[in-house]
Amino acid sequence: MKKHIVLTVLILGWFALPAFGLEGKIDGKAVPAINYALDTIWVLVAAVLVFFMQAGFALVESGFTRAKNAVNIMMKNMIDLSVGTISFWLFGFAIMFGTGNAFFGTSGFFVSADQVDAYASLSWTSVPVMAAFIFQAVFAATAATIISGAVAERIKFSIYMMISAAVTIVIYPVSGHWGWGGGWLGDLGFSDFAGSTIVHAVGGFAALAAVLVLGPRKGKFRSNGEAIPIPGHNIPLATLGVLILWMGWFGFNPGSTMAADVSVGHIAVTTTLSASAASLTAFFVTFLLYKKADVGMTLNGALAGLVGITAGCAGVTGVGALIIGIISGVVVVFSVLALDKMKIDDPVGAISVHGVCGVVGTLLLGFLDSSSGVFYAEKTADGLLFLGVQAVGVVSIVAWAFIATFIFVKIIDTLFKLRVTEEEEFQGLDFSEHGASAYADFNIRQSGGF
Amino acid sequence: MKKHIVLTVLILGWFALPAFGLEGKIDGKAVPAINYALDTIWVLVAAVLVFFMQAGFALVESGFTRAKNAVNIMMKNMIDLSVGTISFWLFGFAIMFGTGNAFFGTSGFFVSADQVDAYASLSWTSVPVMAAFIFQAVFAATAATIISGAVAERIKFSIYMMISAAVTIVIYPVSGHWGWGGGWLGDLGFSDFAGSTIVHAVGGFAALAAVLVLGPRKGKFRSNGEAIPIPGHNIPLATLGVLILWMGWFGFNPGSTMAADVSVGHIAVTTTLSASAASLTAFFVTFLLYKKADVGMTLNGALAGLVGITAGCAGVTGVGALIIGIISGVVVVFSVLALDKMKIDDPVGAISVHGVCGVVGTLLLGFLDSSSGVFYAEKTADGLLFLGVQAVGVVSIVAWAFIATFIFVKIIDTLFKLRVTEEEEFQGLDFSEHGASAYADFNIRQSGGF
Amino acid sequence: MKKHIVLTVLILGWFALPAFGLEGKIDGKAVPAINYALDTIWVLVAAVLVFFMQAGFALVESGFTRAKNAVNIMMKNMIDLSVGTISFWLFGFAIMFGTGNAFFGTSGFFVSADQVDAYASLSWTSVPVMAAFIFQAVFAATAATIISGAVAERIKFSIYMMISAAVTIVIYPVSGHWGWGGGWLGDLGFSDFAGSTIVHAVGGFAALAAVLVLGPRKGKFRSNGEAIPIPGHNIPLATLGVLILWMGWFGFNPGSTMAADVSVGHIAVTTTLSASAASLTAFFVTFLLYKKADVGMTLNGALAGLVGITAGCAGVTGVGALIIGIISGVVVVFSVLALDKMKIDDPVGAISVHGVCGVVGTLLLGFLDSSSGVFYAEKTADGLLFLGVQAVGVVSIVAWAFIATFIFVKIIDTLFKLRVTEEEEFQGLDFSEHGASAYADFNIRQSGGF
Amino acid sequence: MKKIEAIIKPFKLEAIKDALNDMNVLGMTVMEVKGFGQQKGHTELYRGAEYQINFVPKVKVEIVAAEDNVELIVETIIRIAKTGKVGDGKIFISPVDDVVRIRTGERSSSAI
Amino acid sequence: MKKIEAIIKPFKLEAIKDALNDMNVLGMTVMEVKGFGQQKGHTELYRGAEYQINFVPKVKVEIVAAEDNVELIVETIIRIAKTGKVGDGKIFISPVDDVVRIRTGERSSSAI
Amino acid sequence: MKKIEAIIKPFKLEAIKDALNDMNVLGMTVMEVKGFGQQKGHTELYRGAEYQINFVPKVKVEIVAAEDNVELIVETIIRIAKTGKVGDGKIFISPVDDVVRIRTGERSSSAI
Ligand SMILES: Nc1ncnc2c1ncn2[C@@H]1O[C@H](COP(=O)(O)OP(=O)(O)O)[C@@H](O)[C@H]1O
Ligand SMILES: Nc1ncnc2c1ncn2[C@@H]1O[C@H](COP(=O)(O)OP(=O)(O)O)[C@@H](O)[C@H]1O
Ligand SMILES: Nc1ncnc2c1ncn2[C@@H]1O[C@H](COP(=O)(O)OP(=O)(O)O)[C@@H](O)[C@H]1O
Repeated sequence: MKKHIVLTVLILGWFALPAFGLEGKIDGKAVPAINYALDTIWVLVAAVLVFFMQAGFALVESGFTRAKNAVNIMMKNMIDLSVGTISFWLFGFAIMFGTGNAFFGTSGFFVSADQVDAYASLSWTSVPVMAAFIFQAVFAATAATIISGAVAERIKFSIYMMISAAVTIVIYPVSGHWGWGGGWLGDLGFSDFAGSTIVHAVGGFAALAAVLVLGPRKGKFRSNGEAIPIPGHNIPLATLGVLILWMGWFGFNPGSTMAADVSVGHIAVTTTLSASAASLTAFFVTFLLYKKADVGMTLNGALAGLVGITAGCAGVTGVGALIIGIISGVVVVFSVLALDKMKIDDPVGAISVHGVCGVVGTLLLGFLDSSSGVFYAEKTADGLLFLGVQAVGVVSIVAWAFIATFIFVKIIDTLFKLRVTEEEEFQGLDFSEHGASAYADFNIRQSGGF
Repeated sequence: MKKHIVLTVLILGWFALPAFGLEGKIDGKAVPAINYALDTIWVLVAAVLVFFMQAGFALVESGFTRAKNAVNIMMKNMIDLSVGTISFWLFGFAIMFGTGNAFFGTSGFFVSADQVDAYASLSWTSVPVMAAFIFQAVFAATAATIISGAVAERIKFSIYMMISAAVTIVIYPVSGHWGWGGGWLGDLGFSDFAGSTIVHAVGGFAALAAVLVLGPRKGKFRSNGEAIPIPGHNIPLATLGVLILWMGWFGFNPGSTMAADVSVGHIAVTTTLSASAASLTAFFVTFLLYKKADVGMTLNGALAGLVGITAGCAGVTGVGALIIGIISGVVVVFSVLALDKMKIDDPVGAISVHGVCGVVGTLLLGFLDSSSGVFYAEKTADGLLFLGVQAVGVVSIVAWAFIATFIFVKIIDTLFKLRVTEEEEFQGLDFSEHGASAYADFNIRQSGGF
Repeated sequence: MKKHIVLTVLILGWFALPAFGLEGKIDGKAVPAINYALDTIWVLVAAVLVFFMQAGFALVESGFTRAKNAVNIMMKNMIDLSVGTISFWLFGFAIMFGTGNAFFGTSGFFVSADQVDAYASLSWTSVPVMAAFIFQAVFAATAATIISGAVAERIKFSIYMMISAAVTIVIYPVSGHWGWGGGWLGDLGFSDFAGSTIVHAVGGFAALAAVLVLGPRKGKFRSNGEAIPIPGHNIPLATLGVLILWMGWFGFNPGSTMAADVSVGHIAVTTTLSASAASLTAFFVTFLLYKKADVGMTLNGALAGLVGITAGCAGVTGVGALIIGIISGVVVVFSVLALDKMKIDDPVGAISVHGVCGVVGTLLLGFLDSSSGVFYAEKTADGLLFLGVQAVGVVSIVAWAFIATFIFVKIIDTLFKLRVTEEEEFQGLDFSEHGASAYADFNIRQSGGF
Repeated sequence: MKKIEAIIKPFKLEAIKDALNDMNVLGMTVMEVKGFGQQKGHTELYRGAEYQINFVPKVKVEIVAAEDNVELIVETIIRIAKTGKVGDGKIFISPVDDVVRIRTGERSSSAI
Repeated sequence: MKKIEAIIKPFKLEAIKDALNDMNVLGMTVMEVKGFGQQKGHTELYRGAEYQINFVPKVKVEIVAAEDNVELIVETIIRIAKTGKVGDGKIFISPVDDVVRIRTGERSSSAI
Repeated sequence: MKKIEAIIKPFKLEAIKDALNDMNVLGMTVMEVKGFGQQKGHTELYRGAEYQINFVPKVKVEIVAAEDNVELIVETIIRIAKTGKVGDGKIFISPVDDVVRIRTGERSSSAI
């Protein structure tokens, strides 16, 4: 192993950590050697945690849907991860972080370490391009995979792959550029630390657009419009998924420092306080409504709290985090019920959790940011201005994600049809799309008795 | 993102990592900037690993119990995490680490970064208050969640929430203060590096108290007192849970340095050696008894080894770790069998694993600590004194946890009744408490055939 | 806690991180204090990720096999972890990294911190012996556990334990010494950064040897030789396993720097690009063959890409990683089909994924290494020489692993018989070896209705 | 009294239950079964190899009814369960000597 | 010979097996079923919405017995399975022409 | 028409299906059941304690056939399912009044 390290480092144009106290060069920038090593390690560890959220999404989505579509959910998550990684490497990263105009980046395609100058918007972080890329790539995959749950149990697999590619190549990177990549929203002062809106609401509203075109699952609504719950097939897996996502958020939020900053402690605390508050709130609200402790809503509540705090995790106090969590916990319950009323079928609650609570969290930051929020700013006018910017950011990004996805999905629906046939839907996508069953051995043929 | 970091850092009263080689100030203390950044990152990463133990507990507990209570277990773990985090933030952390008297802390409620002076007992670590808090909060959640498995399949959900709150607000913090928070046991020289007694035995004996008041599950004992095993419904999930816990222990033990100390390597090795030895030992012991390789005992064995080494992970040698593992592996088997004999029904073995092996591990450290243990101390008298202190610590902490929990549980039993009705127990708590089924789709209604 | 740290550090002969900027001593070598702390933390974190791969293997293997053998798979993974850790501590590490001759190490048994001089081959890394050991121990466990899946559903549990011990004591350490421990292959210039051959192909070809002696599962082949697929019982678990393995590879590959090197970013990117490309490729190839999106092959594809890139993760460019991924994705599909044709029964594809793709990846590095590969070397002759060395390395290591395992397995087959009886195989190993069922509650006796 | 056993496509169960309910059939017992018939099963794919699944998931509905109601029940089931495609299923009618309601000990037709 | 099919609450199975065993009933076959009857099911809750579960989990016990034993078996089942609450279940008795023991090829009553 | 219910060891199912298929039996319905009989079950081990499992997993195959074919079907099942060890299972034969093919509405023997 050893020889290779030195080799690699030279090849890639980096300096190894030489003697302590010297400056190194990373992607051409001068940084104290030990700092950039530490920053890089931290960003990679955070990226690994965010990567694992793919597993969390896969479990939540399959746990909340039926056994006959479990293979399909797994395949969708495997493939959107693969497609997302490669297309973000080819195009997405350049469009999002590449130097360009106020609307999208135009340089830095096919990411490689010698393209340092291509990503002016990342010059603030000391980590090498490749570390920044891996962290951002798993974010992009997250945005894409949010859609998977909302369109579950009825979309064609091939269509889903196209949507995945579109999200990681264009939809997510463009609005991402506005906020984080040197675009107009960032310049305006829009604040979304780890992506309540830039990641989650984009995923959530892209999902809404896809669901509107796709229509509800067969059997979801009675002819009189009443919603019929279709319970998920594996609650323990769904819960494991939520706990994995919660864990992943300790990479998602604190990792968005992209530096080994001591503020990560504070960010982790606000993150987990909001999640805790939201899961308790969602639990209490449904308990008041039905006198039962609803596991599905509690799980959605925890995720809602995580999405809600993502924008403000670094900027709010502990109390602020609790407030965001409580509001997110209330909002997610009524949002899920409202979508049912509106005959919008989202099997896992992705639109409510990521879309609605992403928006809510970003707007709440306008009030609760402990330096510029309405409740904290020295001059209220400044606070209101900040809130206004938040609103502009939310509206423009959500509008972009929704409209762009809607148009894209409409076109492919016209060309290829989005949905499987009714018969395929009854059989389950595992059979029709994958020729497989998730739990084959619960068939008689292989059963173990003697 | 970038603007925010600087902002945050200022708001929260920390200095950013300025130039390399300078000193920074963290919570008012002067520390070399790069050191405290590294320490903070490490403590956060360790906290994330410990956080994930919640998932491990949820899986072990649900895997070892019946399908009709799987939702209930998941809800208990979600809610004790949420309740625990918030109540530890509000009260527990102050009572445990806050400056106060020899018995409990009295300052530092509603944890925030500007309360540095409130936690004199943590002045030895360079990490910021918020990082220390997140690490300690997941420890508190661990202590609480241990109880969940022991009381499974028969306790009311609302009652469990109360117990959870009591543990994280009072029971765990008080004895924690004695040992780690500046209290009398720490002053005496009691040694429990990462909490064999302070965390695990507290959870285990609180569980024992609750189980004694609660009584066994219907159908667990024949009228002649003979125990009837009630096999768990999902061994693969339970095994995944154990592997997650084992992984989490690499945060639990090495992370208890609360500093990026090189000793973490040694601590990780003793931890994993003990777990390996204990799982093998438990396997061999049951194999000798029954001529079959018992998976349940092997899993419990691994956990027993992890609990046993927790006190001494930093203080014993590799050989010492093997000895602790082997003894823990033997003890856990006979403890589980003995509890069955005594008609104490612990569905997952929590009392034996966490309670009994926590005690055993802490006492064994009295012999095996490589500087002060009986087998190593320069003067045997010193070693015996150290062993005596260990015994005092174990007895007083276990007595506190057991008695405090017993009284609390007795009171709420009198007021509200702890147990669900017999009919609810037959139906399963998933139905009676949550109106749900964990595996709904294995119902006919949704089945996938065509 | 605090007192202990200082204590420990002294006991173990290390210096604590004293003042910033000073040199410390670690295992007797002088290193800048902060660097070795950071390196140690990184190596431990990477080790934890690799450790978690045990869970990944357990899930993939049980997901891909039948419910009646799920307990057995779990037990095998628990026990090979335990046996592997202890035997690698006792013997394996010394044989692999201990100073010795060109073929095996002869010093440093019973690993402890004061044996610094025993492991000359590790002097290049600044981390303490114990941190190096924990990282290498989880590697050894990985090599051993690869075999578990290939021999699943028919091997005696006791026999499997013996094979596990043999692999971690002799088979893996010896060839490991050749490549990484100061042996002849390393001297020759053989390059296998994180172990495509040294870890994975060793596991894969040891598995092949065991499978050849063991024979196929009853019912796997018709009398006319035609293979009958035996579908796995839990695809969601298998997928979770693959995602855990993918995550673990972010420790496996970047962690093999054994230093907090900035190159970890690049290594993580090549790793994930290759996995993505391979999973997509395997998916497309089977889609072309069958017009269905085959989940099993997609999962095997992702693993194939990870194994393939392991040798070259630090040495190839992003494009190189894509090429390795694509080739691995094609190879794994046809390798699985070819083994079926040859009546070699590998229930999970371990031989194809780890054995064949391990070899392929190591050879491809001969072409694609961005400094010495055939396509990049300044003089083609040098490139061809390097390729030749790669071939020599692959052939000699694979031959060793295959032959040594074959002889060992033949002998124990003669002495004890490897296989369970036909009746036990029908009943499932869970019953015959463990007296248990993985999903007991899906029995009627415990069912929840009222 | 007769026992009517109807083997149907699973997704028709809900509709059949509702229809029988409407015509005042107050009890039935259902179970998951696998069927083998003219509907020859299908191929599945597993890690790169295809194989034949001969048994198709079906639901069996058992209704014990007074002789007079049998014809109507059978017709109702046919009406709802029929899709016209192979695999729609079968109905078997067989004699029942006696029926007991456990709760009350009632016998014969009053126990149905 | 007669076939006795008893549909019971699942948690009563163990006791019924023991009771039948005590009276020397040496064979039975049980299966999980879902029942629909006067016990109207229950509501469940899923992500904030309630819904009706009509089918209640039950166990069906099938015993083929000589005609003479039928009455005793039925009485035993009633005695054990009765809780007096709705949903206790039903017993159906129907004719059987022949029984074969596969292991020996024995027929009729000697095969029971 | 008769209904043949064969309770067999699960691993024999595939072979029985093939044999019946060869003799042109074109339909059958199978389900997983648990059996209790002379084969007294077995002990299992759970976290250090042994316990008795009385119910053995079995498969029940139901075939409705014309009276003339019954004997041949029974013999075929015996031939294939017999291992000579306890637990091989039983076959029950009982009367069926009528058969309906849902797809076509055909009745009686033409519907089998
Ligand atoms: N002779 C039979 N005995 C028992 N079950 C049968 C018989 N014939 C058909 N079945 C059941 O009826 C189902 C449907 O029959 P099939 O021949 O596939 O289609 P169709 O109902 O259109 O004729 C089968 O899957 C099987 O479960
Ligand atoms: N006519 C029937 N045909 C088949 N099964 C029936 C019939 N009536 C009742 N059952 C079965 O018996 C069970 C109990 O019946 P139910 O009417 O709920 O209560 P009770 O036994 O107290 O009258 C039902 O769940 C169903 O499985
Ligand atoms: N009287 C019976 N009624 C219903 N099922 C029976 C009866 N006797 C046996 N069985 C079924 O047949 C299976 C095999 O019977 P068993 O007595 O174990 O062995 P054998 O077939 O060798 O006599 C049992 O598991 C049970 O499912």
